[in-house]
Amino acid sequence: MFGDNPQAGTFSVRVGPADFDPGREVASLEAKIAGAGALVTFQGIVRGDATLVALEIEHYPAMTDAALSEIAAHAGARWPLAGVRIVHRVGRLGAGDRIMMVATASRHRREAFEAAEFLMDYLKSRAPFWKKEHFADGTARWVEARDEDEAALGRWGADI
Amino acid sequence: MFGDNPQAGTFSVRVGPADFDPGREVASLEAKIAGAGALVTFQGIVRGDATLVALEIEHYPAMTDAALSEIAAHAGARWPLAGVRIVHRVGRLGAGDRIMMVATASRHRREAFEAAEFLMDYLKSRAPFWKKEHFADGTARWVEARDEDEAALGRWGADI
Amino acid sequence: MKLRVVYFAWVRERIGLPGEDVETQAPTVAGLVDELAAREPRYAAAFQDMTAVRVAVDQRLTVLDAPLAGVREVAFFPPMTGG
Amino acid sequence: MKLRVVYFAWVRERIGLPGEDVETQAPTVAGLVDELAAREPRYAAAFQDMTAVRVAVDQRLTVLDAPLAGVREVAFFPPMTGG
Repeated sequence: MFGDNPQAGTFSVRVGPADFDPGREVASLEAKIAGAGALVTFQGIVRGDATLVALEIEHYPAMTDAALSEIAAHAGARWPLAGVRIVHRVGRLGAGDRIMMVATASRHRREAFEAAEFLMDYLKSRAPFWKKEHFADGTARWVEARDEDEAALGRWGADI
Repeated sequence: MFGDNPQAGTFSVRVGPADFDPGREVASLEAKIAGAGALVTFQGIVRGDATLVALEIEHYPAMTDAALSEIAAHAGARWPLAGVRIVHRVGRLGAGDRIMMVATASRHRREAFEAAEFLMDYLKSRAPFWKKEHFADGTARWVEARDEDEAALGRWGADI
Repeated sequence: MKLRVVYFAWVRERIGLPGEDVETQAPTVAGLVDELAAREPRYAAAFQDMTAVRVAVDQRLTVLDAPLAGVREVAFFPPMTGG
Repeated sequence: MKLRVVYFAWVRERIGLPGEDVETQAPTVAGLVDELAAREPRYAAAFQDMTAVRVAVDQRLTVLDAPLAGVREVAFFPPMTGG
């Protein structure tokens, strides 16, 4: 379902509880993408909400890295990318905390933008993460997948 | 041609010869966008090329800030953005140097991605910057506007 | 054959454990689901609406008719909500 | 009336200066271009293909028929190449 990544660029995936430094991630990618003129990042942040006390992220450790690497490789097979980086946190986060980021580097901006959106669309619906919201009144609720997230995959025209 | 920005978010524009730190720009925006869950950045970098010794960027100082602010305000009128940042360098740059960045913050990822692409499309063709390439053999050439950059504006459906 | 079966998110919470070894002769994932659902109400509750449950076999997303021959691990979980 | 006229990129290079004060009675930007192009070959060279030249009046992009009444600064430059 995913092709091998034919790129010589740098592709990396990291999953864990620790916070990350978006600036350091970008600087490290910049250093490895000579020739690329465009670098796009997306960063997901826990939305501030008076009633939310924590966002808990569960994952499937045996599967997560492979699923993310496969999504990155698929993007690399589709666009001429000099680099891809995916960082995703797991565990208990608070409002305003960073959740994850993706970065894509390419020669032209359109490719870098499209690849970043592709990564996000697949990561939302095809990587084994689940979010649970904990509220101030002691209740908790598993975040439900949104129909529009599943629908977003449709525009990439692949059934994976 | 552009509407006022109806957002309470933080919009800022900066133009000058100094390099910038993408991580610091993102951190500064993160600190001001409580409620936003999505942050997209685009960074333009001088493409590495064995024959290119410098990229010179000229601008129209009396117009640049106003043009960029107007483009940012237009994005803010079109998408519910918690923040927009535009940084653009001028002067003489070398291969691998940062040229510019835009950052957009919004509640949902699609809005942040679209707004960042919109900013880039307008910035390419409607902000008063001109690039000149200087080559190792002593020749120099003004970068020509690409038809596809002008065409890219069409997808936003506005004639500005 | 003996399989490792693992559960995540509300599937895990409803069944009340993160995973278990299961002895089964079911030819497909769907057959395994039927066997599990028949065990106890907590399994039946987890598997009552299979349109809300996703399946991975040996860490790859797959469908309910996927065969179990040669499989080592089956995972059940709700639609994913990463990013 | 007296206007400030400024030039950028190859328009500036062809004309050989970044800007100048111009006394004109031209009613529109197009009229001003005709007056300038008639001055000397370097102006004619800069304005020979107006499809390759963009115009701003008082720091706003506009078109060649834009009127000059009340205007303080007119800028001529090639299509922009920022980003």
